[in-house]
Amino acid sequence: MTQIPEDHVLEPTTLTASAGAGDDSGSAVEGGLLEVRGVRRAFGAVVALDDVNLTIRDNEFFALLGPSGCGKTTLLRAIAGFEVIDSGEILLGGEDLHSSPPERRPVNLMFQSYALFPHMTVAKNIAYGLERERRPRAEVAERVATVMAAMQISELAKRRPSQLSGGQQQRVALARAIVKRPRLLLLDEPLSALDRQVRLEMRVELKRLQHEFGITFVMVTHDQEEALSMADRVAVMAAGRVQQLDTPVGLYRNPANLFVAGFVGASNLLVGVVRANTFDSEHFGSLPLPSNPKGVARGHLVLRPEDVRIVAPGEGHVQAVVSDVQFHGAATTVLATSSVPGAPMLVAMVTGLAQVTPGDRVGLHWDTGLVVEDALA
Amino acid sequence: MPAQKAHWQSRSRRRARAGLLGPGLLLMAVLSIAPLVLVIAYAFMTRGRFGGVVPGFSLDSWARVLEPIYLGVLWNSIVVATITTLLALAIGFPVAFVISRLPPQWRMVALVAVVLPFWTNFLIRTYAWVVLLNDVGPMNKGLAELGVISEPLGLLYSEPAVIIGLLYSYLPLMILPIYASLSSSEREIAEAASDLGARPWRVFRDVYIPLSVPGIILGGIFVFVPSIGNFVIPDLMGGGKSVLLGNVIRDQYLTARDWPFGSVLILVMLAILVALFAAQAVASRRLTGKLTR
Amino acid sequence: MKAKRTYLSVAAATTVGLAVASCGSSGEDGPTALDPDADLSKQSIVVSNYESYMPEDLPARFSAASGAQVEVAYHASNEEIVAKATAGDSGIDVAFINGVYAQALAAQGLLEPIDPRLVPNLANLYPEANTLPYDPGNKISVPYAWGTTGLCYRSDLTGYDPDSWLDLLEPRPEISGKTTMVSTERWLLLPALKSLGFSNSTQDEDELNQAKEVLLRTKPTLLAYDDATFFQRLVSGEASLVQAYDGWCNYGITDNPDIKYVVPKEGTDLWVDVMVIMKTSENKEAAHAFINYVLDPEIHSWVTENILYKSPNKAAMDMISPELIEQYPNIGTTVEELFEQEPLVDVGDAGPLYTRIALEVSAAD
Amino acid sequence: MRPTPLVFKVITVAAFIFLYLPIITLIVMSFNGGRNPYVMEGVSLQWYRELVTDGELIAALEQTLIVATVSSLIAVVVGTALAVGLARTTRSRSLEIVSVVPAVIPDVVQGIGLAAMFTLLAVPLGLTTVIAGHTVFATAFVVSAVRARLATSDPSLEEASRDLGAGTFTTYLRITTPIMAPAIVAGGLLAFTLSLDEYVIASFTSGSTSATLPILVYSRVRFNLTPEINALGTLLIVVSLVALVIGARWIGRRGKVSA
Repeated sequence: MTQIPEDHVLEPTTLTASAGAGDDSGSAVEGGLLEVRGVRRAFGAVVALDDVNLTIRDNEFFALLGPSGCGKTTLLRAIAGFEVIDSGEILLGGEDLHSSPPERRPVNLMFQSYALFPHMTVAKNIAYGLERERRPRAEVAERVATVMAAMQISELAKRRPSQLSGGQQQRVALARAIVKRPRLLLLDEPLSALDRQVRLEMRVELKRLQHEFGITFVMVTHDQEEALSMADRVAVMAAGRVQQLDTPVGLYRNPANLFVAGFVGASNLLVGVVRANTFDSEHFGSLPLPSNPKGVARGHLVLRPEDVRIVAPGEGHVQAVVSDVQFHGAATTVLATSSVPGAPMLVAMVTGLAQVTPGDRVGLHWDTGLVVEDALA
Repeated sequence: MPAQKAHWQSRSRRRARAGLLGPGLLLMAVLSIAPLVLVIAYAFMTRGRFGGVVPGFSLDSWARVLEPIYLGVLWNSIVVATITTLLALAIGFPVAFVISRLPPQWRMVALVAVVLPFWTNFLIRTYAWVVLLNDVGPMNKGLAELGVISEPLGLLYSEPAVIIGLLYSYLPLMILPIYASLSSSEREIAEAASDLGARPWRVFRDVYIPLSVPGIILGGIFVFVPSIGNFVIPDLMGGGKSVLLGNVIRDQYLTARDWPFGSVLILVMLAILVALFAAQAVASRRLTGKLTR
Repeated sequence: MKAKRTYLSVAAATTVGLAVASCGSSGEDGPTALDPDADLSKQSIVVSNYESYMPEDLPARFSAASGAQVEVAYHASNEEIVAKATAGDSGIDVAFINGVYAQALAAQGLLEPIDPRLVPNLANLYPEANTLPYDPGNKISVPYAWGTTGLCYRSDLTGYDPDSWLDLLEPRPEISGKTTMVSTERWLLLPALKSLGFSNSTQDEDELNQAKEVLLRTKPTLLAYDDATFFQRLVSGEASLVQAYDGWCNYGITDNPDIKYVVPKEGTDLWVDVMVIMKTSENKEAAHAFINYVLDPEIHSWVTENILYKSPNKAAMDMISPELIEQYPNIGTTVEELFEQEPLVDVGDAGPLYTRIALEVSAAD
Repeated sequence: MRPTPLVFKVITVAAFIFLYLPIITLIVMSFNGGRNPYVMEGVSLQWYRELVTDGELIAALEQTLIVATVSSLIAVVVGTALAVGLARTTRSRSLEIVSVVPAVIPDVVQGIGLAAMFTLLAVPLGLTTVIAGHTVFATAFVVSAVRARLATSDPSLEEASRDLGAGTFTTYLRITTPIMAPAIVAGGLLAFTLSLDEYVIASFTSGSTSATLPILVYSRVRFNLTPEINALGTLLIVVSLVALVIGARWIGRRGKVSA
């Protein structure tokens, strides 16, 4: 198969027609490497992607975060070219990918299972993509050697995949994708198959490589900690839609709805109704209304544990009894139960040691909080 | 989305489908389906003057199937094939069971040992029995010398000889599927059953037999189908004294040259075959239902 | 006769019956124009025969003598040749087949008429060989071998010399289970019909049914039905008495001089195996040349010495050594003796009945 | 675990005796000094000598090897493509059934159907028609073997290949096929062996000069019994055994590597 130069592969598209249409996550023109516009995909009655819009910028580390079945993998596969979309557009560098098969997209995917070719050595696996581009043999060898050195897997060159550990396989899979110098590297649950220790190392490693190679990374994960710690920006998905697209801090501090608040970071979620300037909690009565930027009328009050302070009994917004104290070293989590029947347990996090023990009566106070609506986007 | 642009997948998948499936399906269509259709069509045509067929719808051949002589042959074939299948089961189940309990490295050796005779020439294998069972052959000679018998057993050239020949040829086809169903991971179920206090026979009845039913059914089909269609073994071991469906079909084509009637007999055989596969499908569905419930 | 069969017949004569009943004359299509001076070295033919029914190097010798290329094919039964010929171009040029079956093929226009100009050696045949009922005047076939069907036995095992079909059909207890019969239907029915005093080609349903009853009674006493290896069974001692074609009994005599052949007193058949040329043959000159070569006295006597079947070739039979006749007495059978037996003729519409009886006997318990 | 019932062990031992008794008989009788195939009369190698000088038999063996080689090669190529196509490009259940019908249909039906069709179309019977008949069932066996393997293989391997820039056919050639290699070889070997052994279809589709070894063996067994058949049988057993061992080793090795 002859390799067709890239500029012939991607057909130019009419940018003006779709620019800025219904996209609140960034401009299509500046810095938008990949644009997903109004993408919809249904499998029979199940809608996997429902009007998905997002822009991924050049050189960023982007994460698609959500529970299983939220459509994030379908979106990733649609970008890679393995999934047909029913409607909408996926543009890379302004060009529609729709009629390009996966082998002609300057996009590479690292599979969750790694999908290393069992009958080839590590070096052959890595060289495979370059050989398909009909690169000169010397160039292939040089680039494979370089990437193996960067990935610290040079000594594995002659081994076969079945002789590698999970972490080594992951590095090979990554090397195999990176060596192609794709404009976009897609990673499907890259760390899920690894042991905890290796996983923590690889988080750092992935970020380092992303900087070193200057490739845009798009990672799919169901692990919020992974997404928050690694990505520059995160799109939280649920029910086939992007619930919120923001930086990790933005997601954490300003969750768009109850789903995002619950999925990203730990939080106390109190159900209730917004009055003139109070929040009428179902279990704890009238509480001060801290912030309600979206003007929600009925929903949940989100309180991050680190915003909740322990005060003397009788003081603060809510009265409770300490049920458990968990020491983490740098911080301590205090769980407190109120006497109201059916009320949720409240969690406070204090730095250093907590001065309370289980059974103590305490008051809980907070200055910041956010009211979010329950409905999904 | 611009409607005129076809997604790459539809194009490329169509091409791949044509390239991959095309030659194979063409082969099957021309050399498997077409002959079958032709045979079916012949069953409704008229016998040619000098054999073969001439166009023209006729059901004459169908009436002939009901004549006692052909019903007799059909019945005899079913009896012979059924006895063969039951004997294969009676021998095959214990063998499969014993093999499934061997240490893993011996299991492979035992399986190869089961298959090996199967990989030798079918005719020579059958002929070996003719040598062995012959009235003046080594078995009768040996038994006579040992004083076990005074007269040759006269086993060859009889229906039992045909059954021995069929059993010999198809026994591995019973052992392998039963072994496969017994050796799957459900073995722990049996251990659980004994652990729960089931006595050996109950473990057998409640666990091993139900577990191996898919293998037994499959093995049964593997033995029954070729047995009923076989004509070589009745030829070589039946001494011309036993006639099975396969013989009559072959002769309709090769010697009597009554193709329509031969085709009718083929359809009768295929009907038995389809009924067996349908029964197998129903049985295995019911069984998996039972196991998962 | 070599009525080699792959299995006992179900309906062998059906085709023949229809063919012969419908069409008395042959060669309506007329002979192809043949060139007596054709260059045989440019021709090649396929000859189909039963296995070991001609000397192995006969084809090579013919090639050396004529320049034509010969390839040999084997068939196991008359029916096989009929089937191949009716199916279309079989690729066969010359076939060896029983006279009655040759007549059936001719009736379908599948045979090339024999051009006597190209087979001058026809003159070597016995005059009687020109009068055989399946092809009077040898218009579509050329006789190759002839003989009778009778009893072949191990005199040392039977302890007596049988002389009747009843010795086979109702065997004495000491040889019960040690006899075989031929299963090809015409020859399966032959002993029963003759023992009852009927014609070997009867079309009478009642007579045939009587014969069937005899055969059903005989079946439990048989070791097997065997069209091909009966003489080996005699040699090994597996069988003591078998129904056999005379020439094949001679094969047994070769291995064991205690083996003898007898024509039962109730009478038997006269059969003839012939050579025919297929209409589809593309090298008919070479085909004729082959047949003519076989009829050469030296060659045909060599054939008889090799296959131990009598040939209808007077010149050839005159050359047979007396020692051979002493060893194989039935080779010495005179033409007059042969013609005392009833030549097989086609049974016409009774063909399917023969077929059915053969199946009923073989399928009986 | 409960012990295996004694009666089962007895039956198993008896079954193996049943399986090997005729084969041992055959091997012993092949060294027969006499010409009677049933009765041992001294020991000699004369039948092996006859065997190697038997031109007819060698010709039949040649025909058989041609048929088996050509039909199993076609079957491997066509069958592998068909299996991959069935697994990856369609969900049609009926196409799947069509592809394995020749493996389950009685051989007499297959043989007669082909003979009837060749007659109808006036195709001359010969080596080509035998090859055609064998290719069909051989393909069906290759399809089933490869299908079974495909069912347990990771489809993302092929996606990875495309993702790295290989087209559909490059992917099938460089990734799918090597991964399927053990199954393809197993299917091909099975097809080859079955073809070597196949009598019924060959007998219906062979022309007058294209006798394969099984056809010749059948006619010898029926018409010309000599211990030469025993010698031939012994040689075939030895060859099968050697092929089996080599094949099993190779598959075992490949299987381990690509597991």
